Amino acid sequence: MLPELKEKEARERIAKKIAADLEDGALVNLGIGIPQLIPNFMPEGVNIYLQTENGTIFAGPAVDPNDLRVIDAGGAPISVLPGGAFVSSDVSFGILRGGHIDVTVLGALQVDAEGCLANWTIPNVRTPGMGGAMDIVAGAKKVYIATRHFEKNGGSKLLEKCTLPLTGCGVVDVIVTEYCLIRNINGKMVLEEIVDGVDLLELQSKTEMQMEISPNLKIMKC
Amino acid sequence: MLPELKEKEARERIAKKIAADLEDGALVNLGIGIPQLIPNFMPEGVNIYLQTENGTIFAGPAVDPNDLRVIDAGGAPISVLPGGAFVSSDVSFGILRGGHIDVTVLGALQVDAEGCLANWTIPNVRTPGMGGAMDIVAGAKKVYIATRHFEKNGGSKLLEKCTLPLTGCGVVDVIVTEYCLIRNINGKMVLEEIVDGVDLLELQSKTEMQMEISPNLKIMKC
Amino acid sequence: MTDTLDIIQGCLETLSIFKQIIRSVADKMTKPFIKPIITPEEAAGKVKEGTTVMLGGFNYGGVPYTIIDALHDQGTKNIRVISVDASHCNPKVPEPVGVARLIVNKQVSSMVISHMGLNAVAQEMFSKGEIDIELNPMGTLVERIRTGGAGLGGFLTPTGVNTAYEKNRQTIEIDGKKFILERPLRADIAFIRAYKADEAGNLIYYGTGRNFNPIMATAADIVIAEVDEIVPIGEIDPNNVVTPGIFIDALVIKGGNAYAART
Amino acid sequence: MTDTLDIIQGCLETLSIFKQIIRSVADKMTKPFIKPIITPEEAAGKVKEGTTVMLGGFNYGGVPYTIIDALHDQGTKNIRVISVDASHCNPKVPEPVGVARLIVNKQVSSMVISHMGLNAVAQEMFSKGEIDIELNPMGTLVERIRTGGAGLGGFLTPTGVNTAYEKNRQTIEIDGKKFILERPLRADIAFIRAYKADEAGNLIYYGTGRNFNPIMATAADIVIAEVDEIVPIGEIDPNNVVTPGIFIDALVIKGGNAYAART
Repeated sequence: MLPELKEKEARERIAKKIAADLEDGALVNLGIGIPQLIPNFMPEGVNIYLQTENGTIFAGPAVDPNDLRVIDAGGAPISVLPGGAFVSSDVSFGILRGGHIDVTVLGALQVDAEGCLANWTIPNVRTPGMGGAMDIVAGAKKVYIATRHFEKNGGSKLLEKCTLPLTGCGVVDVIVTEYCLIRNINGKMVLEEIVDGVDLLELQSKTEMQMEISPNLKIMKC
Repeated sequence: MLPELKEKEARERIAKKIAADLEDGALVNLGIGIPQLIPNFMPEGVNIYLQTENGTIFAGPAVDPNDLRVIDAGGAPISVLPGGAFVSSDVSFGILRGGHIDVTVLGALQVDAEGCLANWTIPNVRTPGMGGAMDIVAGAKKVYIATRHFEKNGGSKLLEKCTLPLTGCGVVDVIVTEYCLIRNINGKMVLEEIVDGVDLLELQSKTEMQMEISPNLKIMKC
Repeated sequence: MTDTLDIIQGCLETLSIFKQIIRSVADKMTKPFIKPIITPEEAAGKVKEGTTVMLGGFNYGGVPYTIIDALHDQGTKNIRVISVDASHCNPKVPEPVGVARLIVNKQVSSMVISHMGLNAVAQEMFSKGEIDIELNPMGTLVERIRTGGAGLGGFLTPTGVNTAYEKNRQTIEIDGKKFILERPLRADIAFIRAYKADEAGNLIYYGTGRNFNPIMATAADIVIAEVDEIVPIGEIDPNNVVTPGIFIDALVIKGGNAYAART
Repeated sequence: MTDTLDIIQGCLETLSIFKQIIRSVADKMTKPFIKPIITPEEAAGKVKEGTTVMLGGFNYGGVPYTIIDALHDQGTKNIRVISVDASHCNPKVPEPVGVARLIVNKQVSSMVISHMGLNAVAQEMFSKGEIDIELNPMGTLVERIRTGGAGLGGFLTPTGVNTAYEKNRQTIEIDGKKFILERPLRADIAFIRAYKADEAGNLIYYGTGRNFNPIMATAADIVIAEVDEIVPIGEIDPNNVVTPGIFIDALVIKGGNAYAART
């Protein structure tokens, strides 16, 4: 049996792993949910710079929780760090779509073997809308997916082919779940790291997405 | 014989006539040459506001002739008037092409009966380039042409059909020369005003462009 | 003699009508230099059934709350809205916020938006077919509005290619790369929100309240800005102006709405 | 034993190369937070034969004169230039100005520009076929550059429709209206000019020196800004920033060129 984790533990592990994988100095856009935990787990000496799609360049922690004049895309108060700036949405999406962002980290409903992502609607159930995600995956230099490995009902969120309407296709570079790290290498999904104590064969059998196993498969530190 | 005018006299007459024709409060873009004389001839109590395609909104006279930090499109020092602003070229041309300018006044090499204008190249002779003129005629709500009636060699600049490469087609609303004012009314060029002492038949015969004569043909005050 | 007088009379009447036409065109052409300061009710009063209205804002920020409140109280139905999102109306924020007030009040017949994840009522009305909602990727939405304001005919974007969003949209392949052809968006009226205006309508914004506001200011026949404060001409440096006053028809001072106060 | 050592040695070398590749990609990805201040010669040194260079400016205003002077002195040939105009070189201003220095010095093999009415030499070289010049309407040119920087595939414009400019360009008719389909423009390097920078590369502009500069800053792999002054972080209000520092690779302080001094 795969080791079971509490929701909080699983989410923090994913965030921590991605934090450890990011380049120092990267300009990063974070989606709602697990990605928002990443700043808490940045390793000592590694700095990332946050852009918010609603127009903050170099977002930082809130100063006054009542002040909504500077917020993130989710509506939470934030601040702009020294050296930052505010831009209008046309410029913000020029930045996102134009390849000026190094990394984006997004959540997923489904992600598949072709690097396609679905995260904006479950038809007839819930349609939050795509917001900025479609533009972001079309333009960011590197797209990380931060997601639980399985649905609540046990089904795999890592599929051979997404069944939900897509956000983008061929766009995913790295997938991090509570069990493993998968990298898109020349269009192939390669399992590069696995958590200590997770049985490789069991994980493979329960993951619908066909993964290649890296010849240098490593233990995922977390 | 049509009364002959000195260059300066002709140019000032054209500028003065257009100045008298402009609506109070209009936002105006002026081309190089005769159009630049217009601000000197605005009637008492009628204000126009000038936009320059290189990014000034509400341009005014220069303060320091040595200061090139605020210039017009021709490179001459100007100032920004109180209530004005500076914009980048993408915004400036959004303003021009997007119909946010009330009036533009441009010079012409040729203008024709279909409201087409040629003013950016004489192939193999001189090719200054179109600059902003093609965008401006595509977008301004009203296009005035300020031009001498004839070439130096006596040929008509008002043609049945332009022979030079066009700047835009079907875009000209009003033509003012030193002899007359012609208005584009539903696609027909109508002679509305003629200078006192100019023989109508002679002007018609020397003007290649076929003009309708307004039933209310008036004397052009100048 | 009577005939002649009649003809002259007729001429004068025609002339008068003609002058009125010229005048009304001219009124539409030139925006006033000094912007009238109007009440939120006067602003809302320009919206009739069937009017297309752009509303600035992104989540809580940069929303013309005071004008939206007046539009809510006015009760006009069948409004067509263009905005980034459907604002808040959900278990965590049960009292509808901003445009959500109009949606919950059933004043909105159609919307072009990008996100409604925080508005449970909008999602339910959408799934029941009670409201016509066109979802656009956010970058596509802002670019469509910019295109509408800048006199362009459309643009090509990689956003949404090879997804369900691509269906029913024209695609163009150039040099082996596929793009979606997107069309411009304009509105009859834009209600935007800014921080400060000068008397000539030049606007500056604060923080993330900028968002769609400067772009919407370019793409509607009538543009009204709700602002915190109106300062004398000269107080805003012409180099710092974000929205030039030439785009603005009138100004409204923000009122006491709790969200207006916090933004 | 020797074999094993060889294999390990080989592995280490491979690893080292691999690390260099990763590093060079990373260098390209992330721009430094604090921008290096380099000399005009170092900036010009990035231009090789065949490099495509965007040069900011419109007539006299907003031109990176100091970097252009260094590029002139460096003498690199076969430069491909994208700029608004060909600057001045005419009977009234016989000494070439700005980019005209490079043109007259025969360093420029091709240009995409909008206007060369004030450069008699460029016009003559053009008519003799000595230089490859593509003329674009100015609004089209700036929009092509913006499109290149914003990750779009093109745009539709009414500008130039039914003129000779339309020839050899794709047109698209939508709802009975014809548009020209224009494609994005990008460059290897953009040399722009701004008024002040802070140490993080945030830029503000002065007067009509803004023009194409903020747009070119988005559309080149390397962007270097010539500025009057570099101020500490915090001195430029984040609400007033026109070009965010994330677009900028390095800064150059303007030198003593007579036009640099007047702009």
